[in-house]
Amino acid sequence: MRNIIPILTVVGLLILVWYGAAIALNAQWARDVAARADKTLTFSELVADTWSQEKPKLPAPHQVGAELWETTVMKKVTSKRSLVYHTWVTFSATFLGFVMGTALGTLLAVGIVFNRTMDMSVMPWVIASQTIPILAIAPMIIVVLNAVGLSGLLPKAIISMYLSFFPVVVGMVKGLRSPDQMQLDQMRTWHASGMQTFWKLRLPSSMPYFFTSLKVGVAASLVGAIVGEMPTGAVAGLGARLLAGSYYGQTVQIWSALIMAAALAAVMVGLIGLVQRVTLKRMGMAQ
Amino acid sequence: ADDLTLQLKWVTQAQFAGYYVAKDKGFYEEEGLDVTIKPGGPDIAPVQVLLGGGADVMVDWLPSALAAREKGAPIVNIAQPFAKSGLMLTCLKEHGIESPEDFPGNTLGTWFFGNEIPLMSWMGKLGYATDGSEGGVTIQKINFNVDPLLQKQVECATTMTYNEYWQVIDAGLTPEDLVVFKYEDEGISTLEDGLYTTEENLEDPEMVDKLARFVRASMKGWKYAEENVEEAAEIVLENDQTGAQTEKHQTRMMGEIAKLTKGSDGRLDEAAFDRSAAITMEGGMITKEPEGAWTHDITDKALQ
Amino acid sequence: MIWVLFAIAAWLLGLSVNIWLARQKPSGWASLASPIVFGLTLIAVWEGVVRGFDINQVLLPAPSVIAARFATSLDILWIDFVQTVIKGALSGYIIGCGAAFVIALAIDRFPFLQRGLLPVGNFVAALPIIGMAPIMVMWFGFGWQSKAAIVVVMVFFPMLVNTVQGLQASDAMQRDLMRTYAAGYWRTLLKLRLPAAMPFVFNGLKIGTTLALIGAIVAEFFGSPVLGMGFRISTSVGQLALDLVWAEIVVAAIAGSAFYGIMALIEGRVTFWHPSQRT
Amino acid sequence: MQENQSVISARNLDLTFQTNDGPIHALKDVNLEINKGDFVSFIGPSGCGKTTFLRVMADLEQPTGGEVTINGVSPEEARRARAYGYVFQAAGLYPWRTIGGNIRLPLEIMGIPKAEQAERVKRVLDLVELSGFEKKFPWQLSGGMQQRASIARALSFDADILLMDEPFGALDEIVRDHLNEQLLKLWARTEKTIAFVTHSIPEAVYLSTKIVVMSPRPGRITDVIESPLPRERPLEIRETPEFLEIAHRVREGLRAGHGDD
Amino acid sequence: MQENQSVISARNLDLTFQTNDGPIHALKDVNLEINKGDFVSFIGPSGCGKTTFLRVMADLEQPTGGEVTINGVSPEEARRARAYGYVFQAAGLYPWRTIGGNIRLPLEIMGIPKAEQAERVKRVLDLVELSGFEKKFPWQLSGGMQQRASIARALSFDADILLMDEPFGALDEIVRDHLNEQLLKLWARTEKTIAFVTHSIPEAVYLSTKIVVMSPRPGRITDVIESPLPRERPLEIRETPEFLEIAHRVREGLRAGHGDD
Ligand SMILES: Nc1ncnc2c1ncn2[C@@H]1O[C@H](COP(=O)(O)OP(=O)(O)OP(=O)(O)O)[C@@H](O)[C@H]1O
Ligand SMILES: Nc1ncnc2c1ncn2[C@@H]1O[C@H](COP(=O)(O)OP(=O)(O)OP(=O)(O)O)[C@@H](O)[C@H]1O
Ligand SMILES: Cc1ncc(C[n+]2csc(CCO)c2C)c(N)n1
Ligand SMILES: [Mg+2]
Ligand SMILES: [Mg+2]
Repeated sequence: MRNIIPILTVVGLLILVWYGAAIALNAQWARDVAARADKTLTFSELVADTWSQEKPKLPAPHQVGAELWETTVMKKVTSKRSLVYHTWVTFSATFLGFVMGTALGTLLAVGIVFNRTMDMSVMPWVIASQTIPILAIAPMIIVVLNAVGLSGLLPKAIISMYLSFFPVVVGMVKGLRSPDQMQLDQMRTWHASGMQTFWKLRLPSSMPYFFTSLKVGVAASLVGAIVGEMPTGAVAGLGARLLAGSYYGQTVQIWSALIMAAALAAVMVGLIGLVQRVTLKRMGMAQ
Repeated sequence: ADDLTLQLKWVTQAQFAGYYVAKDKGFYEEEGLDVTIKPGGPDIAPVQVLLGGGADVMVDWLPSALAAREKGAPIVNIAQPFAKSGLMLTCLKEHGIESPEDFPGNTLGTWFFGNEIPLMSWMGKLGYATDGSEGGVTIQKINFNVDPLLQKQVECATTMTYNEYWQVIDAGLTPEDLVVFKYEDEGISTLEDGLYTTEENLEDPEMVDKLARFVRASMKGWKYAEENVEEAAEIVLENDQTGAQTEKHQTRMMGEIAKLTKGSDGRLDEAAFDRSAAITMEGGMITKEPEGAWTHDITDKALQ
Repeated sequence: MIWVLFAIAAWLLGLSVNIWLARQKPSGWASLASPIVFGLTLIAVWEGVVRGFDINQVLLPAPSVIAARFATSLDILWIDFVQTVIKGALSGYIIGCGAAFVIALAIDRFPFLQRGLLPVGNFVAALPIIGMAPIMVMWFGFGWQSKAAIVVVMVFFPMLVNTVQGLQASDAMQRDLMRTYAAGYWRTLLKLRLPAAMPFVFNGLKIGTTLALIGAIVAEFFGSPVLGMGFRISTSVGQLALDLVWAEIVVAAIAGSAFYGIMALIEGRVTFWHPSQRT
Repeated sequence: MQENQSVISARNLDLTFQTNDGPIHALKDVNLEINKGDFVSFIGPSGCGKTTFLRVMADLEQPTGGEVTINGVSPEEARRARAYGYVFQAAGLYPWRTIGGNIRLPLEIMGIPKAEQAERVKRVLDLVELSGFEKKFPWQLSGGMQQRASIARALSFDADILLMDEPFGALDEIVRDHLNEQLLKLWARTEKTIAFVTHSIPEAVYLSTKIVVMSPRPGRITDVIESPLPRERPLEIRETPEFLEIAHRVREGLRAGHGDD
Repeated sequence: MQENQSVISARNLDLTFQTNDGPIHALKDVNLEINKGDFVSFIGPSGCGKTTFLRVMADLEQPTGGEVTINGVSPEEARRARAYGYVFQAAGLYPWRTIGGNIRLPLEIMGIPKAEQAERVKRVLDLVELSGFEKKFPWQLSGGMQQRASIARALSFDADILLMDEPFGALDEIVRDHLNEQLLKLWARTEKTIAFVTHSIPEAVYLSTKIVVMSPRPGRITDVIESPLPRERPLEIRETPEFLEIAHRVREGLRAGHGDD
């Protein structure tokens, strides 16, 4: 709870900057409107206007706040107009994709650490796969999956997995290789099998890397889920809200979806941080 | 009932009201069809969905359909519910643009994905270069919204009569602040929102029968929507899963859409097709005159 | 059918060559050959499948078609590469990683920020690119600057998290030693904590390379001048010129791998002492 | 007990490390026979290759020349057969496991039943006088306690060969004497073969049946001293003239090795 | 030289560690005066709190009771004034630096000019007999060599107080004798004050002016033995009756401490 004051301070500062930026970015429009009506604005009128436009370049915090209130608290959570509903849709895909991505990433890392063939031949292609712009092939993935009868949550989760497995691979390869020579030598003297070395030595030593990867991975998952919502017709989810908002120039709506997505990410990253602290503490690695 | 999937070209909105009305009012059911409507979006190429087996019929614009056909996608127009084009170029009056003569030196924003073609051929006709050189115009790719126009990143922007134009108005500008050039009026319009299927489907008599029933029911939906603008908008709204559309906007859009579908019974107008194909070719999007890109078989059957 | 058999044969051949390669003594030669063999295998299988199952090229063009297109479009590919990779991705990568590094140091230095900024950092840095892109275009215009801005946001978080974690990676005795020298914060940072953090920092830098590239390309989908890899990809998808799309993807893959490879090389130089580099 | 059955045998052993600034010749032309039931101490100046030699026997280092056999087979096969227990020069406990957990580790790996594990952990903890610290983490122990924990770990599974690299270096005389006695008892009772690195001449003489003196750069064996002391050795034996005589000889050997340098 | 000037003084020192399964009382009611120029050895069973006591003096651990002053000021201020050099029980070399680089580390931190750095590194490497290994990395050295490198590191900057935690534990007798002599010379020449943890009774007696015997759980001082030996000490002094007499007393003190257990 001692975190509250620092967080509030930082958030307070951010909001202040935000209000300032809103004036700067929205002033042009306010002046144009006034000019068309043959008026000139005093400074206070200008400020009032920049904080209350219907389609501002940057909506003021209270506008976003009001929209968030409107679309979360004031709507039934099952309603399509409820942001809670859309957040849930995105979260399901994110979570599934994250779980699959973590599993795939860990498996690949294990393969790479234990098998020289995989280390030498697969890693470069894993990297190359990540440079393929996901938005470009997402539609093809969806089409292909559709053709084999997969639709709904899974295609989105797969795209989300595609983005999240990479940080896990990179982090885990390093983590699984972090035991030092003596620790490995001990395992050798006991003639531990590969599996035992993995479970009893490599995996525990990789924990700091593992959790760091998870944090990055879950954020990537969310991006993936949102990207994945577009070629599936962008019918529901935060991505769909973002897109729809963008088609109709609803900046307030875009920002509230953005804030919601960021909050979702922050909560997930925070949860992983919590698990990390508890786990490392129980492992005696943090004091 | 027979299953059939329709892939739209864009997100759920009144632009596709006919199909939603036909579904909600049970017109498809009456024809013994169970129709699934898949919304589109900026990253969906309906042709890929169609060829990939994700849909049986799709909505597409003629230039992009012709281009796809030339690229080796065997797709065929089976019906044309839209008789007129809703494309136009909207400029802010304050930039001093009153007629096409005033274009040079300005930046014109357009959507790409094939939507730039009519604009390019128009500029070609006017004799303007499009690379921003002296005496020509600059073409800027913009997204599917009107922000660049409002924020003066471009002087003119592509809009649809039924959608983006009204967003400009909603943003607080009045029609007097704007100058619009309708493609229909400039003689450069191409056919929009037609129904397409694959050649393979057309070889299967059972499928042909299904499609005919589909087109018949869809046109019934369209005509119902034209008559009952408010109810149609309501139905669209109910089918929008993003929850982002507003009643006001959809009702207004339905009104505008009705103007475009009014002249059509679903049958493709050959003259309009030829004109569209010619413009598409001038724009360089296709190189040969298209052959077999449309058929009246389905509409003939449907309209019996 | 012949092509399908060809695909199966290519796969078996590639697999056995690679297993053989892996059994050889490690050398620069083998570690280069093996991904190439893997890639060639993949390409051969792809060619065989596309031809064997007669897949429409509007859905998936064959590698031979893509290669042909690549060869004839070098000029376009080059200007797109410069626009997207050099101007957009690289500048954003440098700014983003740099900013994350500095902020990680600040977070590490001041416990107040650690408690205040880190949670907020988690929050801001996870902003989805699709939401950010249109806004950045609105703020920074259609040019590469808005792309760089997106890349900054994309690479920021992995770099931040890794650096913060890395700065905690030195062990207690190593820190005690510094205390006995009465080394101040900065000296401890420079001589102990930064070197010890490097394995983590390079994880962040490596993950950032591919993110920067994806970011720059995808950002162009949301507004760009009429050039750039993202622009080309999105317009070509619209025109169903999938061969050009894949040619661009090939460029992206090569650029990304090279970028990653360079970082991995530097990593090897800097963290030679880490157990992961010594096996 | 069958005497003179060779357990460890090294022939013309050679080992060179390649480093960034040139090769280091760590072992040169090393020949040695260790028989079943022998207690062999290795003694020699710091850096002479004692650890390296032990590591070669344990299949942790590959010789660049010559040959080693353990129980008649290669070190690798011996390792796979879990023929030996190894005490490293540094404790090397896993920080995420308690002391008990660390000692249990090889038992888990070798698939010993849970109940027996607990029983063995208790026994070896008693042996090294660490009962009561089972639940502590390594960083909560003093240096000497960590070293004892690592000895306990190597003793917990009953290998026939023990390879011990300066196991008692960080212990005070009393604990050291106690552990020396315990080790001799264990050795006498179980007929293990023990290879033992130490820097303490009295310790080497007190424990061993054979003392191997090494000299550095390149590391080689300069003297092998067979101890005439009886197998039964009370602590007082350290004051006998035979004992002092052997100690003297070892010291001379060491000094000679140093002189070379 | 001004005798009897107190350099380190501990009064009623108490230290309890809180651990997951209850507190450990590591130091209890410890009182000690160390004067300028003293060479004080700490000896006691493993786990009795020697390291902990040294760490308190070095401001690496906070006592839970009592007080320590170094040169009249708090350990923290002394640390900030770089009043002491510390040799840890484990070598703790930084893996990303060569041996030379590790020794140079404190010199860099203390802002000593480049040229002098090189000269000092050379000198201390010679002192610990590691010349020629300057460019090697820690993992390329034997255990004893690493320990010597860490001693060299603590000697490289000329602190007036040396805190040394079992610095010679992993060294053979010959090197140990050599380093003992070197350390005595250095001490005589520079009048440093040295606190020295060891397990070797002869080493403690040979080096010290004062021997502190500790006993464990809770760690406390059971005996402080002032050595009557002259400051000038040839190695042969270890055979004199005075020497053996002191050694005997230390051994008795140790044994008593163990008995408590
Ligand atoms: N991994 C390595 N790479 C390079 N050189 C090494 C390596 N390990 C050991 N050496 C070198 O080999 C020689 C012998 O080392 P070893 O560890 O066997 O000595 P030791 O006899 O055990 O010494 P100590 O008593 O100090 O532990 C040393 O000179 C050391 O520098
Ligand atoms: N960080 C810690 N947390 C908890 N307990 C500790 C910690 N450090 C030391 N101890 C405990 O304090 C006691 C004294 O430890 P210390 O390291 O001072 O012993 P020592 O006299 O140096 O022993 P040795 O000769 O074995 O190095 C031990 O019982 C040890 O378990
Ligand atoms: C792939 C693709 N996406 C969008 C459009 C253009 N478009 C068709 S309808 C519509 C909505 C207007 O409100 C828009 C933008 C296109 N032609 N091709
Ligand atoms: Mg050794
Ligand atoms: Mg200690």
